[in-house]
Amino acid sequence: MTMLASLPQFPWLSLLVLLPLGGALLCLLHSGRAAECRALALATSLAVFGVALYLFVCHGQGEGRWLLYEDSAWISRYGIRYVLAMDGIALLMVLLTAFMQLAAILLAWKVERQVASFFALLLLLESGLMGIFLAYDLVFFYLFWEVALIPMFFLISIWGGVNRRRAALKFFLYTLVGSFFMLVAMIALYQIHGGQTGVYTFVIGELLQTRLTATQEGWLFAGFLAAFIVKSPLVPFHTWLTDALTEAPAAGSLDLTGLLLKTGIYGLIRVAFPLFPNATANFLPILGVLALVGLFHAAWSAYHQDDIKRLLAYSSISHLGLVVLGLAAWQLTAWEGSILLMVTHGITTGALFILVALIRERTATRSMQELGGLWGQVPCLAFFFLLFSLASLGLPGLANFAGEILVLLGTFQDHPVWAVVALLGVVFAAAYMLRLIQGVIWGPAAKERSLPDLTPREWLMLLPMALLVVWLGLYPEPFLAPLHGTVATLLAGGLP
Amino acid sequence: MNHSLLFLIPLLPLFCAVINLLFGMRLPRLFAEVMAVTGVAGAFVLTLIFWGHAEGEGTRAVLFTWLNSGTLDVSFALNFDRLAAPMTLMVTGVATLIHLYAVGYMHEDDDYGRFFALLNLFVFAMLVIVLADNLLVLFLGWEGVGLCSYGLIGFWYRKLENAKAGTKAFLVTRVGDVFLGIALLWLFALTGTLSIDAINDQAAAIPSGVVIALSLLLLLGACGKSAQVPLMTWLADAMAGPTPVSALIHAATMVTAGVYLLCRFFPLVSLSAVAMTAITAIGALTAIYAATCAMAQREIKRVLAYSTMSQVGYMFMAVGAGTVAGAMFHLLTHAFFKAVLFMAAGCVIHLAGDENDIFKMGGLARRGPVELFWVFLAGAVCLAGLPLTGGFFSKDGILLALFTHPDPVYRVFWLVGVLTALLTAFYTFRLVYLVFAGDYRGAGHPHAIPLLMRWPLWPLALLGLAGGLLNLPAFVGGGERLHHWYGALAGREVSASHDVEWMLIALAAAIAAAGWLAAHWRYRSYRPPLENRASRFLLSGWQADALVDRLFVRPFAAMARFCSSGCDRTLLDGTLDGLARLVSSWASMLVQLTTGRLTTYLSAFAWGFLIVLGWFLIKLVNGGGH
Amino acid sequence: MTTVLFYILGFILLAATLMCITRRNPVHAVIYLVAGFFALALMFYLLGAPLVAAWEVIVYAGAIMVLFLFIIMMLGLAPQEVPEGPGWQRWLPLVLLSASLMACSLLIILQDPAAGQEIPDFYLAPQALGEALFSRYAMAVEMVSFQLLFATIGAFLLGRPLPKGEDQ
Amino acid sequence: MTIPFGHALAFAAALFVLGLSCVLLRRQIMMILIGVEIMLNAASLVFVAASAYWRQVDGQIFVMLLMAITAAEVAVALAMVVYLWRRKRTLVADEFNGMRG
Repeated sequence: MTMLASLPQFPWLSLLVLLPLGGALLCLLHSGRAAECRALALATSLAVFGVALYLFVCHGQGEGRWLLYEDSAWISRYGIRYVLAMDGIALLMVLLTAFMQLAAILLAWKVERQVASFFALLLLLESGLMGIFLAYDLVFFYLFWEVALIPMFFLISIWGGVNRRRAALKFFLYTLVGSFFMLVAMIALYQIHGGQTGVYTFVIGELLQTRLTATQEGWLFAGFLAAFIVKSPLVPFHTWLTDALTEAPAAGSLDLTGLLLKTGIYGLIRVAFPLFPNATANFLPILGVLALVGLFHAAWSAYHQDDIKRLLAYSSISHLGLVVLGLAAWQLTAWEGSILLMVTHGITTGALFILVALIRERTATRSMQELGGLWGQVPCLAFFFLLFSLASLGLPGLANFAGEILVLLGTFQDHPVWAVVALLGVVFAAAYMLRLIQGVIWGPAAKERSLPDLTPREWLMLLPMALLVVWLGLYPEPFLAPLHGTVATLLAGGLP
Repeated sequence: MNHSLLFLIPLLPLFCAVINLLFGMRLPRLFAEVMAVTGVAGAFVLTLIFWGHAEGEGTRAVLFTWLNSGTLDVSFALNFDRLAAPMTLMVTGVATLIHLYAVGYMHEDDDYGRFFALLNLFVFAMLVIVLADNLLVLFLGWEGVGLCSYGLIGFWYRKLENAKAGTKAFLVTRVGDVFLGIALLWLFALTGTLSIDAINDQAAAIPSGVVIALSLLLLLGACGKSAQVPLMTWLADAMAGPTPVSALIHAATMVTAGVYLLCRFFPLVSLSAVAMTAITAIGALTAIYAATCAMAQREIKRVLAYSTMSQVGYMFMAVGAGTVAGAMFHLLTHAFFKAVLFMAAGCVIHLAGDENDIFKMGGLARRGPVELFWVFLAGAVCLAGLPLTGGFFSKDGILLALFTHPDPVYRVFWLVGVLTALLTAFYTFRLVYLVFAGDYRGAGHPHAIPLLMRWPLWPLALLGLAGGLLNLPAFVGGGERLHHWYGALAGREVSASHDVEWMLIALAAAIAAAGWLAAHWRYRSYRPPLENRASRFLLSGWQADALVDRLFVRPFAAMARFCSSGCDRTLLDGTLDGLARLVSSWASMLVQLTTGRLTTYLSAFAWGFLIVLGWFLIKLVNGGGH
Repeated sequence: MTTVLFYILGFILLAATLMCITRRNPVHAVIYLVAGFFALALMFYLLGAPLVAAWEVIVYAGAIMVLFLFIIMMLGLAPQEVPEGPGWQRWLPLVLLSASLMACSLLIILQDPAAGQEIPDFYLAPQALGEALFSRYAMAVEMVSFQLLFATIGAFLLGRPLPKGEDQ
Repeated sequence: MTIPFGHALAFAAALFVLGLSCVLLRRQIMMILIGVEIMLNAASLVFVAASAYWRQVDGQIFVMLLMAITAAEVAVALAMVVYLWRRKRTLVADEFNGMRG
């Protein structure tokens, strides 16, 4: 019924996926003309953001499982369909992607080398991310999963830092190996479902009805889990992230931490959990413990870093540990908190990565040993740094707190020990974040030098993020509202 | 008047803080200063206007929904009730005077925008704590004051020690916040609500074991903010901040937030005798600990910081003894006289040429304006508890509550309280003598003291001296106004025979006098500080920092190093690199097959061809043709 | 008569080829091979393929082999190769390989029941061949002609003078 | 003419193995190419014999196409021989090992 109703509608979801793709192609056609490429990329991502905003405002509320659904035959011989489906969670992720991409484009404004390719890759990445967040056919999902991987690989290996080759290869190998398991599990599920019903299909909604034995379910779930856990990343599969985030170019780090990491957790929510409910139920306790281990391990490791970017990379892992913990709690409030935390973490840590890039541009260093006293030299930049750091350490009234407290409140209902342990992690989050703040903006100025404060372009990047951080901290209601129905459905069993 | 206008009380300072933060440095200095003072003074006036709303059940105002998910529904809501109203009045009133003082204090500092913004933001956060209707809003203020404290302790950020002191304060208080957070989660899981009143109403239904645990968690949370043992190490270092900050945050308001929290949850906490005893014990321990430390301190502000901890310890004891009115009474008088002492200390430091060490002062009564000495003395006699001052009555009320408590163990706490009172009188007058008596021993050049740094001291000094009138005990003819104001919230009715009361009063007076006499005997003429092991032990605060360092900080750093280098670098990356090396060594063996020579490839091809043919042959032989 | 002739031609072919592959001088080798191809052409004729026989002589022996000869003479190739290392180490395994290949293939052929049946008398007129070539196999002819075109281009590109520095 | 089909095939096989031996044993590129030509002709012989055996035209047509393709192959191969000669002044196959791993 949903499908029929949405048929005459304008294909907004396809537009979200195809617009950046078109922008990327246009950028390549204009290679050699840097200014045009920049304008083109900005215009494209503005348009995508406009569409996402429109969907948020006009289609944010709806009855039933899906807010928007697009379905048409693609490769019918193998039962592969072109299915894009948007629920409340996808809506938030799409909005976050469109928003962060704007910042990434602005941040990449100063890239000098191979401008057209850089922007084309960024836009291709956006297209891939949109696809991951919207696809509801396994083949389609897998396709975008890999599509999002390739631009990031090139972004790191061409425009990255000193050890970019190694980092890019590590990133590529980890995620590729992970997704290989997913591919195998996917095909196995396809065969099992086809064998049972005679209908060979990759559409997730139909695969939900597959009857699996416990062993089958366990193995298939493990296959999907491999891809999602590596991408999330949970300890001990996280070392690719620290290297990749440290070496990636600024815009790449922003997309990687703000968006690409979320795809793993999103995959859990959208694909793995609904398809394999029994295996999920068995696995949740392990997932919770893994999340806690990750939370603490990363928080402790972060404390020991000198490179700001590496510290932030670890802080990302730590935060995502909390997100996964919320999912493992399998409780409405905790889930909504997790999803909100994904969004807020994307914004705050993304903004911090932007700031690190700006600091690097000005001082040519990312080492806390060589930084300090930025408050006196670049007060506006330092103010934003302070604001986002505080948001990241979970200060009430700023964005991350809203997500964190929901996760903790929800988790405590059924798993008080988890919540208490996670709360202890808050102290360590404060420890490394305060060390970061102290090392970067307080203290004596490392060198007497006059540094330029924020330019209008940089204001344009940071100010909306800052406003959003405060808004999400004080009034997250508009962003929670689309989640209620979706999360309740997913927790109840996830059948459409 | 519209209830939601109540929000103006905290929002006015917030508004001024935001304006100062964003535009403070671009506006004329005068504007920023006026803005800062107006915000707080406006809140004070508003509190007076709204005073009537606090009577009875109080007034609740809801702004908008903050978080709504599942069964959770938290709004930004304020509750202006009888407990909150005096506290609000005190916070805004003292803050107004301290802001005025700060205008004078900061008149040479260039970074005034940030200073006043943070100070106003602090007042906002403090008011949020005081007025919060639910735990989450309270937590917002709770963390907010911590943030402002952090920012203001490290205000002169160019000296790394200041920034480090701020970080330490934030971290140690955050440890306490974790316990408060756990209590918050647990209370929500138990009662399904975060509203403080609703929780207190349902408290009786909670199993007693859980009540004990919850109360202890709340206590630990309070300990963090109020610098009580074991989370007390940050307060002395926090004196690195500007003096108005010490006066406002680290004496009058923020450090008493813990006491206020316990008073807020008194209906819950008082259900458990164990928890009450624990609260009293913590208070007693801190009181005596801090008093001993204060005796050996050399920096004027550190003496006052330790005395603050000690006095807050009294307030904890009062809560533990079951008298909310007594705790709040001491909280109010202490806020007045300790603010005076800090502000006067700021003037003293100015006079001594930015010298902090009391052993390098002396004779300041004659060097500076004479009124300074009188004001400082007014604060000192309150602190020492000389009869008829505000401090005397409030402290006496607490000792009486301890003495009359039915549980005999409270007699021990009472003894500790009495002993602490003796020590307090001693170190207070030690301070007075060392700073004001004798000849000047320092080398600094005095700075002029602006007018604005002088006159805000007077009202506070008078309030401190006359603070006893707030809650004058009945047997000396007082009306016990505060007690009656709180009504049902006031806690246990402390009743004793007049003889006991008179006896205790006489004892308190005698003790204060004894402390004074001891100090007089020891410090009337200058003697250099003792340099023995005991005084070093006390000077370092019982080596608490070293202990924390050894027990927590170093293991944590080692753990961090292990996680980062040991686990990630060596174990995980090392395993993977080893695997990669293994594969690449196989690969280099295989690569030798690729000689690049045509003949090798051709003969390999031929061998393969032979194998295929041989296979066909075998099949033919076996299968006998088609 | 023709039967005997066929076997004689076959042995001439094999003998000439054997001589060809054992000559040190490439010019001699090509000459022997041309002789062998003449014998092969006659065998084609006996098998009823006169046109193919003619083409074998004209195209193979006459054009392709002469092209070989041209190149050999143009480059002035030395008549002998210098073998590396002891001779038998290199030769023996390959000779054994060839021998076993020969044995295998002969065995396979003789095992086949069809091998014993005789080839019937058959004659295909050139017209019939031409008709089939340009009707049923027209597409193949087109493709092969493209192949020739590409080969021409390839040879042309490869024959250009080397860029400086690559010449030793 | 009475020849068993197998004999024709046997001749072809012998020719093929001789060509293969030439390819394997000789080290000069020119001789390797000659070996390839021999093998191709062995294939032609099979086609023609099969064409006669089944009385079909197709075998002969394949030989025609084979010749044309051989011409193309030889043109490129000899051009490469000339190219290689100009690069290294030798045609010994083992001297060219630029593809060594």
